[in-house]
Amino acid sequence: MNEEEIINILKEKFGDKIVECKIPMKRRVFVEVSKECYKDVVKFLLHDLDMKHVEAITGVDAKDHFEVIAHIGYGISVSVKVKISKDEPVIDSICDIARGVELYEREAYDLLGIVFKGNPNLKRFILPEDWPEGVYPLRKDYEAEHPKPLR
Amino acid sequence: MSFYIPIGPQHPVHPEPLLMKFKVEGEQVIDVEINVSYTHRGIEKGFEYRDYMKGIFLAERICGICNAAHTLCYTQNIEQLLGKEIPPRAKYLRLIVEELSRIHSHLLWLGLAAHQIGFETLFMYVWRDREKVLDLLETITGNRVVTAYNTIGGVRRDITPEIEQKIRKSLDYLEERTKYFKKVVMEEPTVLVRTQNVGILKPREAIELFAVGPVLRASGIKHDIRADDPYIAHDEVPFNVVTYDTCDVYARILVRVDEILECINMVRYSLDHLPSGEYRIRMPVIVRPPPGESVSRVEAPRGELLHYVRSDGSDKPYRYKVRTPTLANIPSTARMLTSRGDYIVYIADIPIIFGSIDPCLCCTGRVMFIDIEKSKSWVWTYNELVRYSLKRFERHD
Amino acid sequence: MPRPGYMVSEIYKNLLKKRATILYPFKERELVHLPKGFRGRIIFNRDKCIGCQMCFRVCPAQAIKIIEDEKGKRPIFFMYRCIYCGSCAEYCPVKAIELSDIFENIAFNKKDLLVR
Amino acid sequence: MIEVLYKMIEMILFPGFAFIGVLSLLYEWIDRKFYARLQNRIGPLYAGPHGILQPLADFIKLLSKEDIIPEGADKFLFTLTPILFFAINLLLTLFLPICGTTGVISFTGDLIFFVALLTMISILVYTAGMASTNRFATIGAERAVLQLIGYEIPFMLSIVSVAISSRSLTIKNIVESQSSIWHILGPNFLAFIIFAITAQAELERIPFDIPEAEQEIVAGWLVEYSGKKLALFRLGKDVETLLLCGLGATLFLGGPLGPVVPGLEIVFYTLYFIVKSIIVLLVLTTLRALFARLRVDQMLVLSWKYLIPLSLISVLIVRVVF
Repeated sequence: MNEEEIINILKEKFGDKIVECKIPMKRRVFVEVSKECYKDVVKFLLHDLDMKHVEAITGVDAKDHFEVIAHIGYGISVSVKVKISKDEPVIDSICDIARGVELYEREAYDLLGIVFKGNPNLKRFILPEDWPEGVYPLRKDYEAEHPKPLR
Repeated sequence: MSFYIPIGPQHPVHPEPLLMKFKVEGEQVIDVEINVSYTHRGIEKGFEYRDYMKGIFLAERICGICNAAHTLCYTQNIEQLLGKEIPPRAKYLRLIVEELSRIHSHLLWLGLAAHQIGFETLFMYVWRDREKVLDLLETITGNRVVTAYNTIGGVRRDITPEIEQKIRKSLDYLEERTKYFKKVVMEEPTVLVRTQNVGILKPREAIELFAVGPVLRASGIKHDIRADDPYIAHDEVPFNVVTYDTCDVYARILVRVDEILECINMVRYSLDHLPSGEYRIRMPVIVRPPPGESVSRVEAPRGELLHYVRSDGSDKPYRYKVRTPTLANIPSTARMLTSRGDYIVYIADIPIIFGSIDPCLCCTGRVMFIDIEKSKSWVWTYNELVRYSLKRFERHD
Repeated sequence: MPRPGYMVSEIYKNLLKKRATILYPFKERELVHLPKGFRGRIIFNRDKCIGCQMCFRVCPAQAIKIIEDEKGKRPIFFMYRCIYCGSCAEYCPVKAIELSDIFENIAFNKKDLLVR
Repeated sequence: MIEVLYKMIEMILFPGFAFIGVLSLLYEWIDRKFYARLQNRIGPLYAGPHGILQPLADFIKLLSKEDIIPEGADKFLFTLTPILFFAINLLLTLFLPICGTTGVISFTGDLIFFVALLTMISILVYTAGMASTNRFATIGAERAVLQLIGYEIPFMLSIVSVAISSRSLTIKNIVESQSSIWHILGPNFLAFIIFAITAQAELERIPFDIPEAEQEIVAGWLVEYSGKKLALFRLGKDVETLLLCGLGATLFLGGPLGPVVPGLEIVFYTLYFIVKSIIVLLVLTTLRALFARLRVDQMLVLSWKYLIPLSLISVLIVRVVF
């Protein structure tokens, strides 16, 4: 089951919903998917292609939109990327098909403010309790004071 | 009647900053709630302020014990972005330091596990013999734990023949001692009775909750990044993936002890087949990789470590994500700590079960530069913290 | 077959062995393991330095400050901020910086931790 | 009148409280030093020559520390328990024959009184835990009682088998009956092993320090005590160690008996007593260095499935032989 086969199977299963996919190096596949079929692609990869393991969920604040990347797979790592608009950052969570992912989604929610619809307890996970609401440190507009050296 | 016990941030055996609230009925643990938000250092935001070369030293300080794995993952990530290939000798040198720091991390954990079940003598012996590995790391890289050995484009120092002799001598001593510790763990009844069928994690649960590393391999699943997705020189250096299938703390101890023996053989093999040639390729001080993204994975002592970087062509990474193995093991810890049906968890088992995933909480937390004064519950910014420390320091001298 | 008290022979053998702890701060200072390439306190050689500020640019912890003195620009090192990574020694083109094996960098006064 | 005065001096000074106090601190030092040497470390070193004053230093440090009573605690019981704990231990040491075949107090059947008070000490541990209304303390107290059920019966049976083999329940006769051969060499060797294991449980040391398991429940029933109360508890535990080592020496190794220069009986008897109880102490320290801590339920299984049958067998053997 090498990289090209995965891409071919995905292409013919989901057709035009696969926006773009490339193989940067051995055993790495980057797939960009539209927002609707994000959950089906992950479900397809996890169960039908028997990849069984979601390693991490990364949230990225790319200036005009957010991106959610799910890294899946034991040997070959497939990264499924989805673009979400900035003013309405909601995406349906994959907690019901992959139970261990709850903490990764809570972390993305906590630091970037991406709401995962369907996550059982989407509340504060990493930031301290008395951290002000609505302030998301990993967003590009959040300017942290750069540490000035002690003199 | 049931009440709550806090195994809190300050606890004699877990110097880890996390709070575990246990709902307890008599001696049995009913439910657990894990709260990890105590030392969040804002490392991911920190990466965005540092250029690539300085990022190595931040990546190294993510975790105090397994920092060789973090620097390896970081430098490998940037090299994938740049598309550069490091010389074969550098690959082997990186592998040697990575495996030595794995031995050091597993021995540290073995001593700690003995301490958690109250076996002080084994704790003292294991930590005395661990000094040999630390002295080795100090001879090769210049510092006992914070090795700072990998850099973008190779490694910073070479192994001279007399260092090689020292390595071989210490490895023989370590092998003999590790074999003895393994016999102690398998023969001593008090250790057996405290670790067998304690903290059960079935294979199906381990896969479903995405456990990683020795926890996964102790439940009988044969998955190791060094074998499935070989990086640096792991495809040339032969080793076998250690798995046990009794799915409990005893299996985790044996997996880690066998892995130490595997590491010793790997270091010996790579010392014999060390290719000649230079150990580093010339890199500019300010590295500007082309825009793009890359994922690099390394088998850290605690499990599978994933770094994701996205660069936008400037000298600072646009986004840098670190997913540490302990974060992946927390859901399975919660599952192991709650008693269901005939599988009962006692209060006495909490330290050893939680300890069996080899938690390294300093990897898991990452917060802004803001010091929260808990008692007065007002927020200081970094500058106020600096001014406060300056004031106090002036008064001192 | 598990044998209770498996470690009896080991602990009594240890009774006769030399103790593992070193009485570090007061008596046995020479037993501390300090290899050749140890990264400790910085030693700066003023006349070799050409004032290229490469160390200032490379230091990850910003522990180096460039000041003017009669011969030109030169760095001063704040040992209480330094993380002993050795980048400055590595990237210095004229090898004017070198890390010694002094690791006791504690002082009551910040001034003593300033390497001129 | 002189008789009473002489008894007072005996009780206060020589084989009594002052001597016992110093000796128990010395025993704690020997225990910690030997335990450290077994683990290839040094142990206490800086307080006095080779750290011999370290236990005394700890005691004085605790005396100077602040003494907090938690506000939810039952004040009367909270302050009474340490005093009772220390007093009973000291009282029991008067029974040990140190400078002669009889202790300061001795009457026929004093072994039963001795053992009854020993159980009293374990009850005090429970009240100490319950008096301080801390969660960890309550768990520690529960564990103390569970452990008490576990080791009490084999402890009694091992003492009974010694009493049977010397056909009397007074310590004086037991010591005299051992003038020919020590009990440990005879059929009572099995009883000595059980005595050592259960003494380890009574003193709450490593394989059985479940009530104050530092890793699990911080300090168990001792968690709320500080300052003078904790100092009393610590010293009480040291005296209890001396007590059980002395008891072991008296019952199994023939107490103070041994070849004696006619003039200086007292000095030789005391020396023999000290040497023999230190031997028992070293056995207990080796036990402490050998094992990992058991869980409470495992400890009960160990005692009900193995120790009690063994002690019954030992009583049977002794009954058949004598």
